[in-house]
Amino acid sequence: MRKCSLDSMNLVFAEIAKAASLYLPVDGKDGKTAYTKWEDGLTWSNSLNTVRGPKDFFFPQTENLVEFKTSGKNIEIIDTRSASEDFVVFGVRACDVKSFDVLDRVFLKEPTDSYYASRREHGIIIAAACTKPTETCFCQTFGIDAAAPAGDISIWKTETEVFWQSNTEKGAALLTKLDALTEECSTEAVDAQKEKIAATMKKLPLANLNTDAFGAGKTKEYFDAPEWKELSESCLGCGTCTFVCPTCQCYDIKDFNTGKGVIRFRCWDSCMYSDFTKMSAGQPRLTQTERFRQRFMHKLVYFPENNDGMFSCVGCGRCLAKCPISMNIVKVMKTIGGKENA
Amino acid sequence: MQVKEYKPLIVAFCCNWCSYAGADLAGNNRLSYPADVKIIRVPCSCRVNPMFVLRAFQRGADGVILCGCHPGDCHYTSGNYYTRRRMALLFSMLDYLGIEKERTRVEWVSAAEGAKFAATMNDFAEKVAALGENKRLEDLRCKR
Amino acid sequence: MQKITRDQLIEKAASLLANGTVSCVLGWQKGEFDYDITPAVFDTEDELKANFVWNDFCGANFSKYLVSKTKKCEGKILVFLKACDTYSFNQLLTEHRFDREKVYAVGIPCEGMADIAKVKAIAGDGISSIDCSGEKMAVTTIYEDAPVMIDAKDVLAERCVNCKSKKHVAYDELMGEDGDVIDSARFDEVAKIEAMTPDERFAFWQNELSRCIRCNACRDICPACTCEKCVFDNPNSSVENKSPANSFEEKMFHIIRAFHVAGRCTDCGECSRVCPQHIPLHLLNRKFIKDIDSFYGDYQAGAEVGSRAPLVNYTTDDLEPGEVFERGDN
Amino acid sequence: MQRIGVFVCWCGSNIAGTVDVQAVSDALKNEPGVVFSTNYQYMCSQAGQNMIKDAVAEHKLTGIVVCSCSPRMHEATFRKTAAAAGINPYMVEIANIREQCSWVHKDMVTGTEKAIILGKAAVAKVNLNTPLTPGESPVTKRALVIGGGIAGIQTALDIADAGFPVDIVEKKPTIGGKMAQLDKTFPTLDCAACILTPKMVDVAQNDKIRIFSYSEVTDVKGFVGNFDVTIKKHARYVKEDICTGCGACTEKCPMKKVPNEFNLGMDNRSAIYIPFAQAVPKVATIDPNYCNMLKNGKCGVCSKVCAAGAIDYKQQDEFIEEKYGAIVVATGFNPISMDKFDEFAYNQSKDVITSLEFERLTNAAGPTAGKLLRPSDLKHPHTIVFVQCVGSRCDACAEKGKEYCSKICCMYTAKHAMLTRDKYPDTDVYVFYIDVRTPGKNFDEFYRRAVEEYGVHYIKGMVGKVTPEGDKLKVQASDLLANKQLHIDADLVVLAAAIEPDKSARPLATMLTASMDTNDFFTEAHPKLRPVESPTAGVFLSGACQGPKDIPETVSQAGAAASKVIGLLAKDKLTGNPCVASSNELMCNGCSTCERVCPYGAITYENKEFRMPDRTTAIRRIAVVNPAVCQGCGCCTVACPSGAMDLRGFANSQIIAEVDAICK
Repeated sequence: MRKCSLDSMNLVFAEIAKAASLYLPVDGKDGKTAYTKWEDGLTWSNSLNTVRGPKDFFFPQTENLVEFKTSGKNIEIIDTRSASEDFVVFGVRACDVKSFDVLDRVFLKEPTDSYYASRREHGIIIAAACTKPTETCFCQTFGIDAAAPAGDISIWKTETEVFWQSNTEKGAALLTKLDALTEECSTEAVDAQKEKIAATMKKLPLANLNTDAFGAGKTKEYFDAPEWKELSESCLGCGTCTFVCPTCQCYDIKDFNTGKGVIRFRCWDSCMYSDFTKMSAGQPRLTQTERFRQRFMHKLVYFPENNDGMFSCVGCGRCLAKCPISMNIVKVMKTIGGKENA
Repeated sequence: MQVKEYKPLIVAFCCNWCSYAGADLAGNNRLSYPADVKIIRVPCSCRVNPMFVLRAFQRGADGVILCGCHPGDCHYTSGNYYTRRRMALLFSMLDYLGIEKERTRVEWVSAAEGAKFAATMNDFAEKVAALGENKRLEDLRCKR
Repeated sequence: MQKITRDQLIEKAASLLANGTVSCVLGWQKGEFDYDITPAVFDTEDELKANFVWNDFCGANFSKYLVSKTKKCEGKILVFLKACDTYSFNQLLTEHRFDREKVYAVGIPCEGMADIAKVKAIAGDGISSIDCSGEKMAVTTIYEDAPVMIDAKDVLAERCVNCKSKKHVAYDELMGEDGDVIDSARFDEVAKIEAMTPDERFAFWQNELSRCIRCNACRDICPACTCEKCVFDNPNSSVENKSPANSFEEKMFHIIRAFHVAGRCTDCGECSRVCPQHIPLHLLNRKFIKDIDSFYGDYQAGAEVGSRAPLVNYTTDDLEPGEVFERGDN
Repeated sequence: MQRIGVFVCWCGSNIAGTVDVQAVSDALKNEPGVVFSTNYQYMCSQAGQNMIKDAVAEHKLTGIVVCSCSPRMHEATFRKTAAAAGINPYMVEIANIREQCSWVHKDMVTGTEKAIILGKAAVAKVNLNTPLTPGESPVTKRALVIGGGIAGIQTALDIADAGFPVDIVEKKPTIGGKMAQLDKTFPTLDCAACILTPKMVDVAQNDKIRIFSYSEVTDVKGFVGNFDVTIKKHARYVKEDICTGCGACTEKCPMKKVPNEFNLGMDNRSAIYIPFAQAVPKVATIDPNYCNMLKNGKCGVCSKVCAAGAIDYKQQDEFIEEKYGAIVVATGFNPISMDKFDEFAYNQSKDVITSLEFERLTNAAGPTAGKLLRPSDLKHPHTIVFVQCVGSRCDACAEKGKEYCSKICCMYTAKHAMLTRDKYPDTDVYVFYIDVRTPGKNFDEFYRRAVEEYGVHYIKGMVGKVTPEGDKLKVQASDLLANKQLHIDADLVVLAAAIEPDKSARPLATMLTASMDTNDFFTEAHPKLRPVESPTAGVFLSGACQGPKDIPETVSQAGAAASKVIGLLAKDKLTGNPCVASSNELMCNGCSTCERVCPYGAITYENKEFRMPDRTTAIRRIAVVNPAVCQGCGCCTVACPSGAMDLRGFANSQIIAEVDAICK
């Protein structure tokens, strides 16, 4: 384990940014935190997390896939993929780090999504342990330790210092580059912080939420539950939950006619939208209740069924904070899974 | 770098009854205006949806002008009165978003005002040319 | 603290259910915390007693729900309307979006709603409870032993700071006393932006709108956006898109969204409340309202049912589109 | 996918002089949908048109783009060519490369470049064109004229003369209107009755014309060619078809103290009455407000004296429903009330009268049998003051009077002044005016005669106050030219009251969805080019309901309206413009926004049952456009927030395709 002083972070950032683009949580003018490309003077936010997850770096909201150019009556197909640049995402919380496991399951499975794979290859994740989780946090429900985040490098921040530990080869290589700015140290301070965070986690209002009622094989039990109707009663059908979710991975592929050719691109889609997976025969889920059920059944039942029990929720709490009508996965788990679940 | 002479692209929506006829009259009288002005015929200026205006900018227009009958002379009695309100609000909003106000215009041109049509287009094209390329409402995907 | 209590509302709802006036109640349902409140339909007094809530976080405007709920519900629906909600209610009636006969509207007084982000800015993260029943709001967190006492005035939502009216313009029954239309300072922010240079304005909006993730929350919560099919969802409209592919798409969406509700927007402020990216969308809608007021005379959408909105009206001597720039430009 | 043929016209050297037509036809060959592209010297010539027809056959074209002169010039020509070649005429688009290209651009390169772009835009549009068929609707060959004054009478006679049946609806018991109350007419001074009453008789005797007197229109449905109108015929308690108009009942009626509206209340009539001797229909009417029999069942004299047995105290209002192809509004005018003009003491002295009352006073059939006697003491007035513009041309006092000029007052005041001086040369006649406006044939000469030959004192200035004092009326006025105050002791003061549309016009306009201006005058479809048509198709305007008018103008407008009606009724079927709006019911919100901007009342709403996504059904309100009424302006399409409303021939997608093509 290595450490550096909090004051020296600007130098550390400068060092990292020499070789790769560096993105870190920065407080904006509106007081909200967002990943921002580092430039001299930008400082690491003290807030718990960013409004949007780090998913965008690997799976951006829109991404051009291929272009078609027409000249006369000929069509030329242009591969628009370019070699990804190396980049570092700094300050990712444990929940968000876990979200990449979920995304990897989808995009790196055969057939591999080359767009995503290329970015994963070129991206380094520096994960930061949480010090002050909030009431919407429920990562522990999914077995995530907020105090011991995964990622290529894990870091812990104290009042004055930052502790570094590499977890992967990529991480080790990067940490080596920072040798001049860091020094070797014991794990004592980090251990103490881990303990303190563990105690805090127990105090969180959602500390007792568990997934016992969910997972593979529960489709029949819950699919026709009458509670779906009342839960979805006031759902607006907007895409907020989907678009702030670090694990949602659905996209739509569309063509944009530029007048000179066509750009084929993909963009995030939301299962809450009435035209989600709409085909010539129409949309398979006709009502908002069905769409709402799909979203939560997917996260809590279907995904674990196909992915060795892994849930596609990491408990980051973004949807709890952002849903316009405050309906969310926690309320669903408690209602569908029974109150004893709480 | 080679400096190419900048030619603005201007889309002019003209109502069938007055302004389109005014443009024809400008032609009859051989009153010239820049070829950068391309006219789209609509039945009435009130047929022009704000979406068409934005669409033109997206696709690369540098200026958009609407021409209709003079207020009170609308072939459909009231169409241009609605145009006037809609466009007043739209243009004000574009200005509010920091988009150059000289890029949009509404002008009333009657079928007899061929000279006014040509003069209007000359003036508008000149003003738009002075602003340069439309950057603030451009869609890079549609750039030449 | 709200002047009217949860118990009074439950009592009212229960009596209307009991005497058969209404068959269900549209109300606020309590959540996991004291601020995450969900609109819900209550069918019985027991349900109300168990889950109905009324506090400083009941901002949700129910008017839009009436469009779908009145089509489904057999009998009348009881809806509680804050003064600002009544304007949306009327606007929807003007547009024939629901059957007035199927609604029993109870106007309730509102002392302004709190913005949880402002509460958190003062009390910090890890809120375990919020008690709004006292003079001051008591916010307890997992990090502090003693609750943080907050003056409700300090955490009022933006739309409530600039509350335009405490007067209920529609109801079957009014609980408490009615207020007045307020001469608010709601256009001050718009005027500030207008006073900027075009470059500053462009930079301001570019920065704000670039955060848009096109989740459609602003549109889907908007009580004026009740189209059966939104142009932005309609592949045949030529403007359909699911994502803000670039800065043009961002602007296009927000200009058209605001334009489509111009003259119909009651300035309820729900769009800004729900934006996950904190884009001040109300400043676009208010620009239209401010312009309409100054170009065509004061007009408040929803103030009366059946009024002719400014964009479906005209006078022969309206100002010319070119003249709108003459104001304020020096 | 369309199969489009492009035809580039040289127009001799008109186009080919500044546009490389070969380059244009070559460039357009590769546009999507284009299967054939050529150019020719004169596309509009017979040879050019044949070329198009041949190409359609050879290349199985489904769409045509002609790059030529303005569509205003030859769109119709090429549409006919297309139709002759077996293609729907609305599959033709014109790229205007002459008026809007070759004639305004001097340089071959720019001209050609622009012509290609305009051609591309036309191709892009045709790709989205759909065949359109104009809707047809039958025409009910009967006209309705609302109002039986000189305007309505003349319109009805002219229409009937062309062989079409006409119904006149008049709310009074007789037709004739205001003109029947006039004494003489300017500038010829022939007697109004002598020229009007023969026309009234013509109406009565014309077997094509039906008169619904004492009736009103209560409901109008339908549209041009197909109006369904409900007429309410008020009970007059006299069987119209039996009454001979002998007048015995009016003589014997014991209730004789009813103010006579025909003489503006200056004398009385009986409760059962015939408004005037030449009334048409000449039948009696019982005034239910005064008839003792109807009020308390005690009398019945008229019934006893009626030899024909026409009296029917039990008569009820009758509702008649009739179909019409065209409706003419001829609701006329009234002088405004003088109640707000206290300064002229109208309500204080009987000797302050309006000009219309003056007409009755000088009329041989009037209350004084034509002798000019003042109402208060029936003495001959020696000093008469005429005040013009009472309530006309007011701007400061908008809530009191009217902003417009009532147009007829200058002339009738000159007439009154002249006639007075002619008959009673011992009378001093003063006329106070703001301006004297006499633009009409022989009008100014007439006015000058009044001044020069008859010695009428015309004084530029307004009367400030009229004060009754003893048997005199003290008139305070200013003489603006002499710049002094005048005090005149008058015996009679005559006010030229402004005229306003009849009060029945506003509710009628609502029924007809015809538009009105702020003064409640009907608005014409175009102030210059369609002055006798309302913007609502099939509704026409005649007389003073459209604006103040004198008799010659009214008669000529009445004839004009009739000719428009005849033109309409002469058609067996109406062929609509197929480029009309239509609403996609699946997307329509039923919000009424489109209806509010439609100038023609072409949009109505209906409740329709829909299958909802969740497989339930729900009733939704949706807009329906009547293609026979819609004129295709497209205003509704922009007002519609959901885009449910679109315009055929100028669809959103088509215009956007043009924009895209131009900008690419």
